[in-house]
Formats: sequence, C-alpha cells, structure tokens
Amino acid sequence: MMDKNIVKQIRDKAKELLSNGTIKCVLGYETGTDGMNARPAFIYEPEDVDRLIFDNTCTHNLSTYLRDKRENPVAIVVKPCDARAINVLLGERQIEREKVFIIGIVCQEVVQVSWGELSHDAQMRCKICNQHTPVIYDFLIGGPVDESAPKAEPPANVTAMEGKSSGDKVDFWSGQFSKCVRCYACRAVCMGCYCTVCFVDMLDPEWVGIKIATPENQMWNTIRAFHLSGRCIGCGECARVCPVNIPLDLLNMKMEKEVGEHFEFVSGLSSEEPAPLASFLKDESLGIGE
Amino acid sequence: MSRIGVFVCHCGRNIAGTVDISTVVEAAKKLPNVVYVEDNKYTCSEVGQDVIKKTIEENQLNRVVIGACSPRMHENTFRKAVASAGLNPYLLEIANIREHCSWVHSDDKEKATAKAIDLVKMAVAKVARHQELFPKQVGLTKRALVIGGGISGIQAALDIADAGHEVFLVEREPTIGGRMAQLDKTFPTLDCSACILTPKMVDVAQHPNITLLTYAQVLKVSGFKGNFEVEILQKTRLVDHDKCTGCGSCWQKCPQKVASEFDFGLGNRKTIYIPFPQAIPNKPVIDTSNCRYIKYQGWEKDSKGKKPPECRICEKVCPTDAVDWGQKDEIINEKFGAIVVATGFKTFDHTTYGEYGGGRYPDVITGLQLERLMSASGPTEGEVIRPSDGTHPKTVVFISCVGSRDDHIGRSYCSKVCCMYMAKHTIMLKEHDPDIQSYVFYIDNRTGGKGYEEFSRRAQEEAGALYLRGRISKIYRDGPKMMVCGDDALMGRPVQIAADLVVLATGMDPSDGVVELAQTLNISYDTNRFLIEAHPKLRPVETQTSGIFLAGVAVGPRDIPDCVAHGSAAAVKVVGLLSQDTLTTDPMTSIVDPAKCVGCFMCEDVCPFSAIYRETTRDGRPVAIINETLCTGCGLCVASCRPGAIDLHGYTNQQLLAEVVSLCR
Amino acid sequence: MAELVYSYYPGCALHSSSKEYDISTRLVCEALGIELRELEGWICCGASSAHTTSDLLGLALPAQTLKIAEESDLPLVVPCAMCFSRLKFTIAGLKDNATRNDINKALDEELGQEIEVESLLKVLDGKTISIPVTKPLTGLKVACYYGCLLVRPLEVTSLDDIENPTMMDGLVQNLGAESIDWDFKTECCGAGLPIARPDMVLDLSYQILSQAKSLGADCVAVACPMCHSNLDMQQKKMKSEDGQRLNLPILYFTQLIGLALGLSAKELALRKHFINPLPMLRDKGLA
Amino acid sequence: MPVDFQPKIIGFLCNWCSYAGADMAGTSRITYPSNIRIIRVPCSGRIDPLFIAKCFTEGADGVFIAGCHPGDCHYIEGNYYARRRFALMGDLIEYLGIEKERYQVRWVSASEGKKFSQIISAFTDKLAALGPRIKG
Repeated sequence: MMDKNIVKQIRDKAKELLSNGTIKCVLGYETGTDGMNARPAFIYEPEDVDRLIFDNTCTHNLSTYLRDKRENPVAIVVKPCDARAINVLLGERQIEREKVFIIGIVCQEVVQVSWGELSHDAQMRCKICNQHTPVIYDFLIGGPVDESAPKAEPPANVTAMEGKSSGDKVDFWSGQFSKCVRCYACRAVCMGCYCTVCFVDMLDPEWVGIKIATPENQMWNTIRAFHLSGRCIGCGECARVCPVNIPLDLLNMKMEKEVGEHFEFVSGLSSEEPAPLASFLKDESLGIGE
Repeated sequence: MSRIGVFVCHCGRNIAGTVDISTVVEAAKKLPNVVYVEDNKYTCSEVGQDVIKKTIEENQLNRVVIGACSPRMHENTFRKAVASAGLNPYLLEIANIREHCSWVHSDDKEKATAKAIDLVKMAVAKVARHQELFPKQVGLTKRALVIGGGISGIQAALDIADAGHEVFLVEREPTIGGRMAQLDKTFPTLDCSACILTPKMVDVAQHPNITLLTYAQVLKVSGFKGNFEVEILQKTRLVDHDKCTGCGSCWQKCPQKVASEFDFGLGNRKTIYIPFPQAIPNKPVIDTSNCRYIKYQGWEKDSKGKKPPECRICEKVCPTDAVDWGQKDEIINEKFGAIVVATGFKTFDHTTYGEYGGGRYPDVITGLQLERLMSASGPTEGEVIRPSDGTHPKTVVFISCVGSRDDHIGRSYCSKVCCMYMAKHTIMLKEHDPDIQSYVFYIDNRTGGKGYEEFSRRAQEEAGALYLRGRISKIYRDGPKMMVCGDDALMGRPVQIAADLVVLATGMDPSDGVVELAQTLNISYDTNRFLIEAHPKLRPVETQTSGIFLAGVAVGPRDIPDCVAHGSAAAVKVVGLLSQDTLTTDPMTSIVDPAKCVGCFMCEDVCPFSAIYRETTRDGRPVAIINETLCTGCGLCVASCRPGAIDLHGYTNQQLLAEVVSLCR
Repeated sequence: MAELVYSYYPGCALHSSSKEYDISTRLVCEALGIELRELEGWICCGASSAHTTSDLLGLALPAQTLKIAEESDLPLVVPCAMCFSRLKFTIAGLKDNATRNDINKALDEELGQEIEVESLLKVLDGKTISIPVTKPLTGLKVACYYGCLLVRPLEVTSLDDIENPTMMDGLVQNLGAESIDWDFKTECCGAGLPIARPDMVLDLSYQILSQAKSLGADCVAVACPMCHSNLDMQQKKMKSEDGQRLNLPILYFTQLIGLALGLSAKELALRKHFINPLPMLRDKGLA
Repeated sequence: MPVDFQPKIIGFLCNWCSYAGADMAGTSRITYPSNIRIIRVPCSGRIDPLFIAKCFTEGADGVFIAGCHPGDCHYIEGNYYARRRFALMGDLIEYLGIEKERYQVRWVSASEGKKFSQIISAFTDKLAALGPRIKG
C-alpha cells in the first residue's frame, strides 16, 4: 500500500532540487520489474521524478550508493535506519554533509520482500524498532509519530542462539558457512564495507585462505562481523541479498547488542560521538584482564 | 629469495642442559629457506659473534635467526653482530629458547626440545618476511631534568651540570637536601650530615648550569628520548624570591606556630618558614593552609568562629616588600633531552604495629625522629629527651625491621640501612650521655659494606650496646617506663626491659605520589612501588623508557654512599646521551599504504602520541600519514585500521600471521 | 513484639560457673527489646580440650550447633568469647572446600557457608541498638578487658583492632562511665591453665589487673567467662611484693549495662562474684 | 579425546610488561606446562583481534593474550583500547561456538613471573580438560 501524500512530497522535492540545480541526482525508489516490490532508482532529470515511489517494500538501504562521489551533490531518500547509516558514514569521514541532501521519511515498518510475491508481514527488525523518525534529515516527510515506543530489546533469535551449547552453535554455523560461496554480495550491498582492498582479498598477509571451505568461510564472516561491530545499523541488507540465505544479520545484531551492553553505544545515532573502538573509559573492566 | 642462517645457542648448560640442541639443529635444517644451521656454546660471546659474521659472509645469508636468551637481553648485541657483516641489522629474529623454554621446562626435556623447535620454526617463518629498516636522525635538546632534590638528585644534577649541560632540578619541598638533611651524623664515619651535604646544596644553588625549582612538581610529560616536553607546577610561595634576601625577620616575627614536618612534629615552625636553617633556597614560603591572613581573607560571616586577626606581620617587617599575596601557582613548560627520577623515600608508618603502641605512646619514636633530637639544629638543639616529659632517657631500646622483612604488613624486603643506623645511634647516644644503656632487638645484624661490620662491633664493644636476637611481642606503659616484652632467641627465653625511650628502626617506603609520577613518565614500578631498572644488574640506572634514568632509593633501599654513586651513574648516562648531536630513531614505526587508506582516521583518534596527521593524495583523497619521529611503534593504529592500510615495521601482519601459520600447519 | 530477634547460644559456662553472665544478658536484652531464642539442642563447643586434641573435633562440635542455628534461620548471638571464637573458626573452616567436606561427613549434614554469628558485645555495643541510660555510671572508671579470644585472629573474628580494641570502651562511655586507656586489653589471662599451671595464670592475670589498678580503674569489665574466673576467682591468690591485695571487682559488661538501665544489683546477680563489687558501687552511689 | 592430549596454545604478549613477566618466570626458574608458544608484540594494542580468530581457524586449542595492567601501559593507552577490542572478539567467538574458556586475556606486569606461570598452568589444565577444539 502506498501513501499518495508521501510520494507526492518526495516527487515535488526531487523536482525542485533537480530543477534549481542543487543536486545532480536523486537516490530513491521506484517500482521493480515484478510490478509490486520497490527497487532503487537513480533520477537525474526533473521529468523523471514521477518514477519515484515510497511504500513498505522500500527495504533497500540506499546510503550504500553515497560512496560513489560522481553523483555528488546528491539527494537521498532515507528511512530512519538508513539515516543512521548516513551518520556512520559522516562519522567515518566518508561523505561530506553539504554534498548530500537528505529526504527523511517517517517509517513504521517495511515488509519482507521477495521477487514476484507481495508480503504483508513486517520484517523482524521493524518489529523491535523504536526509531520511526530519521535522526538526521534536511527535509522530513510524514510524522509526527509517537516515539515513546518501548526500548528495543535484543532480537529473540540472537538470545536464542546465545542460549545454545557450544556444540550446537558450531553445528549451526558450520552448517551455514558450508553454504557460503564467497560471492561477497553481503559486502557489496553493505554501506559499511567500503575498503579499497578488503581483508579477504589480501593474499599476503593471508587473513583468509583462498580455498572455499567452511573454516575459511567462517574466518571471512568473522572478519565481516567484527569489522562491522559498532558500525552496523541493522538494515539487514546482507542477509537479504545472500543467495544461499545465510542469516548474516544474526551475527551483526549480536555484535550491536554487545556494543550496546559494553559501551552503551548505538550505531549511527550521531556522527559526533567517538566510535566505540576508538574510545575507552579508564575504569571499565568488561570482564577482560582480571 | 631469502637465505636464512640459524644459530642455536647452548648458553653453557642453561639451554643445552634441558633442550637437546642437536635435535633442534637437525629440525632447523629442514625448515623452508634455511640454508645454514650451527650451534655455539655462547653465541653472545665474541667468538660466537665472529662465527655469525663469518658465516653470513661465507654463505651469503640474507636473514638470521638466533635461538638463545630473551630478545630483551641480547637483541641489540646480535643486531650489531649482523650489521658488522654488512647485513641490515633488522634482518634478524631471535627465538627465546631460554627464558621461555629451557628455564621453565627443565622438568620435561622432550617437550622443551619440541617447543624450542617450534620457537625456531616461528622465528624462521617470521624472519623470511623481515625487510631492511633504516633508522632516521633527529635533533635533541641538550638539557636534563632531575626530579627530586635529595642527595641522589643533587649528585646527578651537579655531575650533569659540571659536564657542561643545562639542568633543571625540581623538588616538591620548599628546600633541597631530602632525607640526608634530616640526619645528624652518618655511618660509619660519624661525620656530620649537614657538614658534608650543605656545601653540595650550595653548589646546586650557585651552579651556572643549574636552574633550581623548589616547591614545584612535574605534572605532565610528553615526547620522547631527546625531546621530552614537560609541564612543571611551581606552587605559590606568596614570597617573591627575587626580592627576598632571606634575612629572616619574617619568620622570626610570624606569630603563628605549627608542628614542623621537618622535625616530624617534635618541634614547631612558623607559617612563613624555611624548613631548617641551612635550607636551599634560604628564602621562605608561606604555608597557605595555616597563615592567619589567608584565614582572615577566607573568613565569611556565616563561617564558624570569630574573625581571625588580619596579621600581615611578615609583610610589615619585610625590608624588601617581598611578600606578595597576589602570587599564583605557575605552570612552567620546558623541553628536555633526558630525565632523572630521584624521588627517594619516606619512613614506614609504624602505627600499623599495634604491639608497639600503634603510635599512641609518645616515647616510642622512629630512627629519624631520634636524629632530629640529636641534631644540634633540631627542636631540642641536640639534647636527647623524652617527648612525653622532657626527661633524659637512661635506658633506650631499639627495635629493628619495623616495616621491613615482614609479610604481614606487606613489606618482605630489607631496608638495608637500619642495622647500621641503629649501631650509629647507640654510639651517638653514648657520646651524648655515658649513662645511657642501649638494647638492640634484631633479626639479623646486616653490616655488609666497607667498615660497616667494624662499626657495628664498635657499637657493641665501645658503646656497650646489648644486642638481643629476637622480636618484640608487646610494649606497655608502666608508670613512666615503657615495658618492652620480647624474646631472646639465643637464650631461648622471654625478656622484659623497662625502657625510658623506644626507637623503632622504621624501614623505607617509596615516596608518596611515585606511582602517579611513574605513570606520567610511563616507567614501571614493582609490587613495593619501587621503580624498575631496565636490567637489575647490567642497566641499574636506566628504565625501559629510553631517555629516562633512575637514581637513589626510588629504585630500592640503599645508603648514602650508594645513592651518591647511583646519582653519578645516572648522570653519566645522561651526559652520554646529551653529548650526541643527533639521535638515531628506532625504525620500527608504523607506515601507511595510501592506496589502501580510506581516510576514516580511526588511527588518528587512537594514537596516544599524536603521530598521525592528514594529507591529501594527488587524486584528492584525504589519507593518514605517520610522523616517524613521534611514532613510538606501539601498533595501536595498525590494529584499528579496518582496511589494513597501516602496518608496523618489525611486527607486520605478514610477520605475525607467518608465526601463527608456521605453528599450526 | 521485639524489634530484634536472635538465636541464643549461651554455652556451658553460662549455665554453670558464669550464671550471672547469662542472667544479666537475658535481662538486658529483654530491657532493650531484643528477643533471644535459646537454640533447641545446642551442644558444647568443645573449647578448649576438643580443638587441642583434634582439629576436626574442634570444628565438628561447633558445627553441630551451627547446623541448628542455620535451621533457626535467625542470626546467632554468642556471649562467651571462647564459644564465639570456636564458632567463628568453624565458619572460617567451612569456606575451605576440603575442610567443609570433612565437617559435613562428620556430621552427616550439609552446612551452608552463610551462617551469621555475632558476638554479644557487637550486638550491644550501642551501634546496633541505642541504650536508654536511666542511671548513668558517672564517676566509675572501667578497665575494659577483651581477652585474647574475642578479637583474635582478625581474619576469623573481624570484630575490632587486635591490639587496641575500643568497642567495649565506647559502650561503657555511652553508659556514662570512664574507660581507662591501658595496654592489656587483649593480653592472655592464662585461660585454660589454672589447673595445669596455676603459677603462670596468677602471673599473667596479676600483670593485667595491676596495671588496671595502677591506672585507677574501679573495676574490670569482661566478655568472657574464662577470663572472669581467672581474674575474679583466682584474684585472692594474687599479692603484690608488699603483700597488698588488689581487690578489683570483675564485672561482665552486661552487668554494667544492667546497672545503667536501672536494674538492681540483686537482679544482676552482682553478689555472685568472688570480689564483691557492691562496696565500691555503693561508694559511687551506683548500687 | 586422546588421554595425553596436549593443547596447542598461542600466546600474544606485550613486550614491556607481560613478555618481561614471562622472562621473569624464566629467570626465577618457575616451571609451567610447555604447551604455550609465545608471539612477542610491542603492545596489547597492536594485537588485531582477528589474530585470535585466525589462530582458532588455523587449529589452535587456546589463545592467550597478556598486556600491562591498566594505567601501566608503556604506550599510555594501548591496553585500554585493546580491552574493548578483546571483549567484543570474545563475545563473537563464543557466539560462533568456541568455548570462552579457550580464550583468555590477562594483565601481567614485568614483576609477575610467578603469576604468569600460575595463569599458564591453570589455562593449560583447563584446555586439556576441554579437549581438542576441532573434534574428531
């Protein structure tokens, strides 16, 4: 279901910005080839703005495209989760605030999308989401909404996983990682994975053996999870794009949970707050060293 | 293609006694890139080093692994040896098969040998990834900072200054002189402490190369060997020392008396004061916490008590208007090439010992208090009397090892000087009053040192001091007497002595604040808070932080001659450093690959030494760059660099991974 | 309903030689609204013969009583310094796995480690409860004598300073009396040796009492039946060189509290002492 | 699990405190199990937590890390950052099914040779009891 009013506002804003030359391009959503689920859209001309839509199938985190500076200055349509991604990128000095015009959209939930079928059940992450208004924007559409929602508690599937015995965990994960074909779609789609050369592609030092086998795959996924900890905003794109359906977000959500518990830090709430791994408190113990 | 030579050291029996060297040699021969293996009795010996040199040349080795003692021991020795063969000294790796192997696994030769092989294997895998490294030259500040104005610090400062280098001597108290200034006489010569110390204090004050900062404290230290930047706090004295002539009319007229720290409360001082007559500088400070005028200023209507008098007598009587109520604390920033830490000691607080009265008995005093009582410039002008009633003691009991050699109060170490000063005290008491009978309760009478044993004999034979071997179980008051109950271990029976005065031979504790200072300087300290030398025998005045040296009791208990020697030793090290025109920096620093850097500058955020700055590449990307002279090679940035753009020379990811992999595959 | 309820372990002495300690304790607690529930089936702690014969026995006997205390689910208060010491030693023993197993085997029981045992002195020292003094002991100079077992060893009893404890001093000061500053507060009186080495007991006890006397104490306050019997019962055998008797009354600190609460000498069984305190108390107008 | 199973332990020790502490154990001739193989690093802050994952991937049974006590870091702050990294990596590997007993981080000063040997003995025993990490 599409909210006509929201869509109109997006299109008007996009037209205005493109016509007065504030920006070169609008990163937004348009209806996909299956005619029901949204897909990313790159709008360069004022006359194309009518392609832009917004509905609860707009799951993609478009901030990942901001790394390509050729589009700058650019306008981007963001959900609250994607807005946090923008803060992360700003904090990591990857984008310049003045080159990005943020069209923030108040969002209740997006649904699980798969090509050719229209779903109605909200994504798990949306069920525990308590951030319905973007934390950063230049132009806000929708709202105001009741933000006094209950504090997000750790996702049930993470707690369940934690509850398992070491043996069961090993079985589960080796089962998953044995499927991995190392296509790196997870990396390509992730706004946080922007290294020029990824650890996994280095031959010397050889962090990950080139062999495609469970231990190597696990090492790769460990690197991915660790490098994203304290930076992942939980858009779930990695899991969505995984061709062999490895629940990658299960790793990221775990790391964010720990970051929250250890350092009282939530990724992307601000671009000013120092990264949890680039700061410390003298008197924290974290159960390490004693 | 690397050609690695492996040299396995027997270290006499130290390694060979546990590790089967020949097995290690055979195993090493099979390792990749290893073209030559040899074992030597003592690789670090001249012979051993020549062998390395010769072999490198004969076999065109371009990498060297030495299986021997800890790299913390001989890495530099072997680097020199390698360099002398024309090889870059950083193409060397040491496998620690002594401290980490033979010495700790002597109980299982087989496993120890297997481990030694692994350690060599790791070293070989790592050294294959070594690259040539080249040190840089940087300038240095030819100027030294000495922290602590006791005898050790004074000696160090004078020697450095005499060698022609500028010295800043920083002392926390209002005067230099330290503990030695509080002594009456010194063993074993019994020459008067002041007579030999004060001339040195005067030399300090007058030396053209020495800047003396008393009543001052080191707050911050940054930078590194050759170029330390130090922030010093000059506490306010409320007296302008440029105007003050030290005439003394102020402290004669000041109406406010307080217990003198210098005399351990046995006497009083004024609130504008110099701690003792021969103090250097011989100019007073105002003790702000007790000064009447300060109280007067601080007084408010609602505050209790009636308004104190305005006083300001010192100001009125001062002929040179030196009293300056407006004077503030001052921060002084200076650069130094080297630092000497000589923070000394304080005596152990004996109130922990309830059985000795826990500080409740006025006539149970410490050795240093007795020194003050015997000193002609002390509170009693050298008359030995009981603090309680001013009578002259006839029977004096000494108790040794108070705060030494006692695990119960967390002091397992011997304070070294107590046995000797007890002997000194018994002799001096006899000189003060022939009727005095001294008893000395001791555990062991330790008199190592030139003329020391003779001196101790003199105490017993000439001064007639009775030495009883044993501990004291209790002291109780019986009228004016202090009843000292102990056991005479040699006679095997309990003894009780009715004493007039009891003197506790309190041991040495490191000065207050030494831990904080050590952390500011980042040098290490042991469980007793004594500072740790770079090597207990071979580098006794150096620390693990190059450019910072140690002197005196701050390192551990020692007597005056040792302190003087220690101070001079530290001075020589400093002079050696400052006499160079440039310093060669350690090339084991971080380095950035701009191609990989994504410009997140996490490295910049974590670097404790601000050694990372930003630069823009030709294609307009901001990237991180390392300042190699500021970089200390900690590698914090490397581990924080997600794109793996930073690496640490000598500890690269390749090298460390090579070690891991070689071990597991 | 009392504000404070404790399980009460009098120990053998308070049921025989030191009845007055038991009596005064019960009276004072009642007056202060502290309810004491004497443990059903408590047994002797074994001091001092048991622990000098066998370590395990020395721990197992108190453990039996501790077991009952544990079931009572109330903190246990102990007046006798010796019993207190033995119980505390047992609790310390229970912290060590091996020892705990031995004890549990001996008892064929499972003891917990969190049994709360308090010395009566601690309970009454005026910090836990306030003492409504009606007859302040003005002008009375008291030498507070703790003995060697109450506070030693610190790591077991964790009660007070082992060389110069001050709990009892604080207490008697609250009662309006003056406590003297002396040096024998924790010196041994000879405890269990009056039969084996009477000479030694007399020496030790005399030393203690003579300093108290010389510093002007009117009486000595104790918290231990053993100390009491040595200092009180044996006192007549002690003479100074010049044949002077000390004649120094030895009172239980509970009796002093009693007096200050206005209880009568009779109620507090003051006459049970060998050294009659009444004349001295009468001079002071305290009885 | 084999009776005489010898766990393979990799240790990363900071040069200034812990490596010196291990040396101290040597100079004091305090024996401890020989299973650990020590890798020398300048500071615990140099240790990329991914080394830990790598060690386990390569088949280590246990990973031991030691650095200066908080406040004593030779590089002032290295161990404070390290502490955060190691805490996170610990959570991650445990989540992946590696028993957390297999991974230990301790502060060991240059003077704590005895402590070092005790820690290693205890750690080795624990790992021996756990058995090989890669079963079968």
